[in-house]
Amino acid sequence: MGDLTAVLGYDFMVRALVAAVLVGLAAPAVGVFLVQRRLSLVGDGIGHVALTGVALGLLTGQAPVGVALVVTVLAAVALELLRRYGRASGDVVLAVMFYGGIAGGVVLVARAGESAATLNTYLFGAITTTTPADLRVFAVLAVVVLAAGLGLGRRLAAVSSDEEHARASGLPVTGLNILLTVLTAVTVVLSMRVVGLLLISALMILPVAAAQQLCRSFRATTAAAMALGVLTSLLGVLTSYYADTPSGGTIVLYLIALFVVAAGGSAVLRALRHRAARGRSAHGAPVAPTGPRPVTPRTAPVADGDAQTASSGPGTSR
Amino acid sequence: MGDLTAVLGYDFMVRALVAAVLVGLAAPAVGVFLVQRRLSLVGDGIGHVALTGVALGLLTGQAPVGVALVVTVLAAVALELLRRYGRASGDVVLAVMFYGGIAGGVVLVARAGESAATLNTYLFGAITTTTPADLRVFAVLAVVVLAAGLGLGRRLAAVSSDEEHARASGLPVTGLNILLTVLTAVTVVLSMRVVGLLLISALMILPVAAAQQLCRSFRATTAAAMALGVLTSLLGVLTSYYADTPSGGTIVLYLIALFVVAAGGSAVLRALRHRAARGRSAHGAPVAPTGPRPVTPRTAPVADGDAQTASSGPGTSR
Amino acid sequence: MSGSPARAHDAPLLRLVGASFGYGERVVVDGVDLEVRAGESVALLGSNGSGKTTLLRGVLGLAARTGGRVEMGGEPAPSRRSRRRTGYVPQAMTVGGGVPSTVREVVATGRLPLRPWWRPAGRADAAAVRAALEAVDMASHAHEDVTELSGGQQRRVLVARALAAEPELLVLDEPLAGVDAANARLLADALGRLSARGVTLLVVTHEIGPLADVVRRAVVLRQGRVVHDGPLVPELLGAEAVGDADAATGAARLLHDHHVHHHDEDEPSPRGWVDHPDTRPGPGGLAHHPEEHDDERPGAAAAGGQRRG
Amino acid sequence: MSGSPARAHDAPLLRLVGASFGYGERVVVDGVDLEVRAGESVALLGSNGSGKTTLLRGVLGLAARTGGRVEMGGEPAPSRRSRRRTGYVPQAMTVGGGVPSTVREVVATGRLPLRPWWRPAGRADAAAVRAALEAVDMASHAHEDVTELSGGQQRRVLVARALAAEPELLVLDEPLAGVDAANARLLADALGRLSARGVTLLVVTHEIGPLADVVRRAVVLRQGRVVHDGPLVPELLGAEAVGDADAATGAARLLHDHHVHHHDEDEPSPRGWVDHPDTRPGPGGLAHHPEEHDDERPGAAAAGGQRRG
Amino acid sequence: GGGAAAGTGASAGGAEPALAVAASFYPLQWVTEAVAGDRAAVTSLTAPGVEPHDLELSPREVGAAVDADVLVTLGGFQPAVDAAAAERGEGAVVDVAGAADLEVHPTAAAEDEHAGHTEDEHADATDGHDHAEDDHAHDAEETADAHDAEEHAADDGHDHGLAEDPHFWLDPQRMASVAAAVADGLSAADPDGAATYEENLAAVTADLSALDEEYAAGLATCESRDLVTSHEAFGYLAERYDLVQRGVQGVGGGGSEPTPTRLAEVADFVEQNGVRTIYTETLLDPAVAETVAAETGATTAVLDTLEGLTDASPADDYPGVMRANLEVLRTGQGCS
Ligand SMILES: Nc1ncnc2c1ncn2[C@@H]1O[C@H](COP(=O)(O)OP(=O)(O)OP(=O)(O)O)[C@@H](O)[C@H]1O
Ligand SMILES: Nc1ncnc2c1ncn2[C@@H]1O[C@H](COP(=O)(O)OP(=O)(O)OP(=O)(O)O)[C@@H](O)[C@H]1O
Ligand SMILES: [Mg+2]
Ligand SMILES: [Mg+2]
Ligand SMILES: [Zn+2]
Repeated sequence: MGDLTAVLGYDFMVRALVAAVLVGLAAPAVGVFLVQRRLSLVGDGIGHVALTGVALGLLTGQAPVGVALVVTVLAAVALELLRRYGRASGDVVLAVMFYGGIAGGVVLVARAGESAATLNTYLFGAITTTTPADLRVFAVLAVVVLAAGLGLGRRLAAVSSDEEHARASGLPVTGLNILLTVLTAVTVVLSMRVVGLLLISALMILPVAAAQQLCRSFRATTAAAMALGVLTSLLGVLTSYYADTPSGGTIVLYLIALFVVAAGGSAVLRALRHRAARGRSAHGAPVAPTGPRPVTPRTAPVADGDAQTASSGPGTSR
Repeated sequence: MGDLTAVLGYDFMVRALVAAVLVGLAAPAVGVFLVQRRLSLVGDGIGHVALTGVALGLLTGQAPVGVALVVTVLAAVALELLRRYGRASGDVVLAVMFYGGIAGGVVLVARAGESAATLNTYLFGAITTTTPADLRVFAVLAVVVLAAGLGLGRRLAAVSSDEEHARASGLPVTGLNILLTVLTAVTVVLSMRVVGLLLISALMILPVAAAQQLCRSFRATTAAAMALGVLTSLLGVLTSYYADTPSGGTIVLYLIALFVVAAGGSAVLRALRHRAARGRSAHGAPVAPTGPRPVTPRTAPVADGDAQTASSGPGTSR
Repeated sequence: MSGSPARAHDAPLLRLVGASFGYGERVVVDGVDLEVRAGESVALLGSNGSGKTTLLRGVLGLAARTGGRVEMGGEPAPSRRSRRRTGYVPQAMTVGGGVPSTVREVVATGRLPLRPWWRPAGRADAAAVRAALEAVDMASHAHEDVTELSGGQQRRVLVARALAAEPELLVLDEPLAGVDAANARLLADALGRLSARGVTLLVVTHEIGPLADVVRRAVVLRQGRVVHDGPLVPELLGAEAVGDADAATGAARLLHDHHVHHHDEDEPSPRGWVDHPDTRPGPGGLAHHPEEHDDERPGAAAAGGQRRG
Repeated sequence: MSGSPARAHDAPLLRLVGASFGYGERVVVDGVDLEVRAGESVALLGSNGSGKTTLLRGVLGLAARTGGRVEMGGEPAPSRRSRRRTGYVPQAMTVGGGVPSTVREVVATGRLPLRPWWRPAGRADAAAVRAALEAVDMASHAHEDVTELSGGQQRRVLVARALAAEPELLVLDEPLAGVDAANARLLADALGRLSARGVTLLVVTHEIGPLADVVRRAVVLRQGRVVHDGPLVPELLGAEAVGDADAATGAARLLHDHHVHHHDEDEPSPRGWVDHPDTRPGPGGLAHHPEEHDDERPGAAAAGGQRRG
Repeated sequence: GGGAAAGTGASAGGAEPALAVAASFYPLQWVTEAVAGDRAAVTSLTAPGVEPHDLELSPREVGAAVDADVLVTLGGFQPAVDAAAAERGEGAVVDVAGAADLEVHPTAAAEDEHAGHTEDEHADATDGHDHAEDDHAHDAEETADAHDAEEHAADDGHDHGLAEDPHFWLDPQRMASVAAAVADGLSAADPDGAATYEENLAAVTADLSALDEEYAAGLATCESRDLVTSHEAFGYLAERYDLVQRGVQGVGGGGSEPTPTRLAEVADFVEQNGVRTIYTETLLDPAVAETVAAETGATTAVLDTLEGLTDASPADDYPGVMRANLEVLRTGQGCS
């Protein structure tokens, strides 16, 4: 702990730790919906589009972050529309956005000549370089994201897990999708300049991936992911100080280790839970679903599956 | 055409054009299976893991390409296993591989000190730097990939589109998955040093994405994707000469433009086809499916859907 | 419109006027006129591919309308309002995603459109969810991951989600497929009670059996057009009614190819179904309707698979 | 084993000895003994969640075996060989992916395991695919994208894919769900012909009706154990036989909550099913088996909502 | 980078140039123009403002490099140019690597426990991090790091812990020897112009020694001899004028970002040694240097590494920028 005092003696470390908490909290709160939609790499894709946005901003002399935000939001909306009306599935559309973003950036950069060098500034960063102004941005971001998560989380989850039903039941699906997209874009664009694209996009997904292994409900997964996000971010920053490694990479490696441990551990946990459940259950019949999923490829269902359901519904009288 | 003679007067341009044909042919032939599995970004993910492999190779003094191949193949197999036995879906596992690859690379590089610098050589390239030796590698790659595609294409497609049924029907699913994974890894690792990761991974996916808009069968999609891959690669290299832009980025922008045009054009095409079909059909009833997909979110089906089918089968007597 | 609504109202709850729906350029449902009054229970029948699902999706705005009008309660539909008054059970299990969701969470999404976004779930929501879960007998599975349920259980979850919204109009696409007989009866009973309370039902099904007591009116689609609209008379329960011409043709080819005659039926007469009006199940109720059997008779197809209503 | 095989053979084609299957730590199918002889046609019945799908998947090696043995033709199964001799129609539509595939391409995948990898599809393959498509009356849709078919058409494509493999053992998980009556009969007839030719059938279904003439023996699962194995007697066709206790419980709770009595049933007695040992369906056949209902009753399942058959 | 013909030489105006010369990046372009005068049309393969490390040549540019009568390059610095050079067959290539007398620069950091940090790392620390953090940022940027790679390859057989520092041009004396090498190369390719080249060389050498003297005098007496930079480009300059370079970035940062440890060490170093100024660069993100500055109360000032001229450069040619740098250094180091 003497060491911890030493760490806290550096302002930049204190700021890095605060940034770790804020970003570690906000990123998974957005990411859980992306995982739900099976578009885990969308954050990365948005980062690539931001490259084009920054290059455009530099070329036209506009504020690069502003232009990057506008461009990413437009690209993300285009992605939504393609996903909805095109014959291409989400991953393909994501790939188009991904490669389009990079190639656009590359070609613009080549055209932009001298401004190009400035580009990287907007894409890469290090959590240890967080400034007090950055911290304020992160704080606002965290508040906005958490507020959206609390207020609209269930709606966002509903749209992410069954868009068709959400639309049929009168939820404003397009609005919610765009909101999620904008939240993602804002989170990525604002954070990546400071903490780097690797870190922000990994922090959106990996805590969720780990939490997923241990939880069975959406709500619990979200809470656990946020806790894991904060925990690993803090641990990562501290470790990178002691082990003399880059902070971003260290946090990400922690997240991956966490995922691997969780994936392995969940079998054990589920076994225990199962035993407990068996204890509770009068008949000793298996109650909790356990064990790994079957090999089902989890591909998308075709437009119409085919089934009928017994329906009944007294509880629904009005 | 006088200009074309000028272009062909440069050996490096001739080699670039030949490389464009070979890579443009081989990449979509592998990519079509990746799109089928909805893992369109797996090539990119493999590229990131290759970073770690190269770093390891440099650290241990082994041939970096060899180590990168081994590491990517191992990582890809691990991905397969996680996908199969873990509670995580393909996109999440891909994200883990993605971020793990980069973070591993970053941290290893930091540890490796200066040898790290060499790393990027293995990740990035430009098609204009293709050497005669590279061309031989590409030629072998193209032959292997096309042979695998011809010989095993239907099996690979079957496994990619319905793994569960493929397993139940006695196809060597694990072997085929690993073969596909190895093919992908080999294609990416061998190509990216010469043509760059951006180009090789985009060439695997985007021609397929464009072809998909226009075709209704797997076979036609594959053929069209390969044709489009070759065409855009050639066009891209030539354009980049005349327009004085980087070749890789130019090819990718062509691919994206192609996709966008195809997505827009397919509506028209389907309308025409529909009219034709209506003409043929005795009843004048709609015959060909047309128009964009419904808004179905195309999420994965849960482990067991729910349905029953009428079954009958006289043709199947033995 | 010859419906026999459980309760008579004046304005139809749902009205389709020359409505066409399709995918892209393709028109699947073609110029359908349909009125469903509040409190009515209507079965939508038709062979595979006849456009039943497309019609339901069109009414909900999930398939594109290419012509005509849809109204709900006199107002143009689909609107956000009309959707909130409608509960929908899709034909396929559509719930999915990368993050586990419990049965309760899925059913609770049915409540979302009913409250403003800033209001958290209240006691009424919890009660409605619980009641819906009990109605499909899934309360004991409330905290399990939906993706780990059996097929029939998943279907029941979808029904519960629709019920949780306490809709005025309940639209069910093959709600009985894959559900065991006991639960099918349970669900049918529950639908019956809903209907008795004035909820309007529009049910697509290939198994009218368990619903025979609930549904009073049948609409039959063939190739996207309404070919019957009237009381659910016995003959409609026969296969001919819901078979399609293609099927019959196929059967003919089949029989021909294999030189095997159907072992327990006579060679169908060209207008077979017309010949067996008497096969309507007696009070036994659960017997399989013999008419179910005759439809794909080859010639029958030719006869258009049409039946009297 | 009291089966009544269509053709008698000596060695059972499929034999399960104390076989258990499950997911991870969870055992879903628990110590099942089952013998199916070549040429037999067996229905696998049971309520939702009773483990039917898991049993089929276990036999095919798609669900983990946690105990016991599975043999096919005397050899340990699942092996690659045993899988090639088996055709499988899954319960859910599983075909999917980012690239369009035509119906014909999907059905043709059924042929793949039958030929070495280097041999392209031959005339026999093409003929088998065509015959399979015709058997389910989908030949006219051969060149359409499977994802653009209606639900019932997709089910039929899955059946065709299994048929194309010309299997010795055909395993079908709810093949009739969502299929229109005409096609259901068509498929049932086709299964009958296959059976007559010696193909062994193992069919999960909740709708035995159309298959009543094909299937001679029924195996009923409850909570992963076999509770009946014998001739397909009329009583088994009743809903009670395949209903589950939850359903009954749910119904009771439901009735209670809403103070509405089930219009055609008595208020369940607290130990309903125990009190009615006689409710075993008589020849009336359609009664529900009460015993099916008791298992997951909450507090006794709290006296759960049992109902008589 | 785009703009193949970007840096057309000053000579273009006069008589028809006898030679077409391609120079691989700005300092070489300047020195070649100075030596060639009107006899050659000089183009730069690196567009202004593009980090030379980042150079990817468009096919047209490769064509220009291949077609030029003479190609002036620093072998191993830019792989894309090396590839084009290989393409030239027997065409004249002036590789200035020998004349520049490249060395390995173990920096202050390399002397402490962070061995393995070398000059070369600056590239990884700065450009390299895009690849590492995000390999997609590439095509333009990625080749950036390739220079180090090739450099390293050229260097193979050496201890892997060490590689040569390419930034010779920040040392006027090395620049002078390079000028001589360029003059030799041009004379060989264009014997008729040998006399002109000889004349021009003399003028350039004089300019450069004047510059050298200004530096020596200007940096003779300074409060601080510790040169804290964000990118370790100033090794030759520091060595020549008796300063100790300490790079903020590059230590252990091989790929992405400095480790917090390194930041803390530099901050401690700055505080302990009373360093008042931390230098950032025109072409690089100042965030890391600014973090150290904020931590220690030091100020930041901008040095131009001359890897490329930009609008942000303090002057429009090599000597101008060098002199501007000198002023910045004198202020920052507290020189009297
Ligand atoms: N992937 C899975 N992971 C964990 N548990 C599962 C999984 N799939 C099914 N189960 C559980 O196994 C039990 C049996 O499921 P199964 O699908 O075998 O039932 P079934 O008899 O086919 O029912 P249905 O008639 O509804 O199709 C159910 O309780 C279900 O919750
Ligand atoms: N997404 C789609 N794109 C194009 N055509 C489609 C799409 N979905 C369905 N169709 C076509 O529309 C027609 C009607 O399909 P629909 O699903 O409405 O039939 P259905 O009556 O519900 O049949 P089933 O009883 O099999 O569910 C079919 O011919 C089908 O091929
Ligand atoms: Mg349907
Ligand atoms: Mg099942
Ligand atoms: Zn440099």
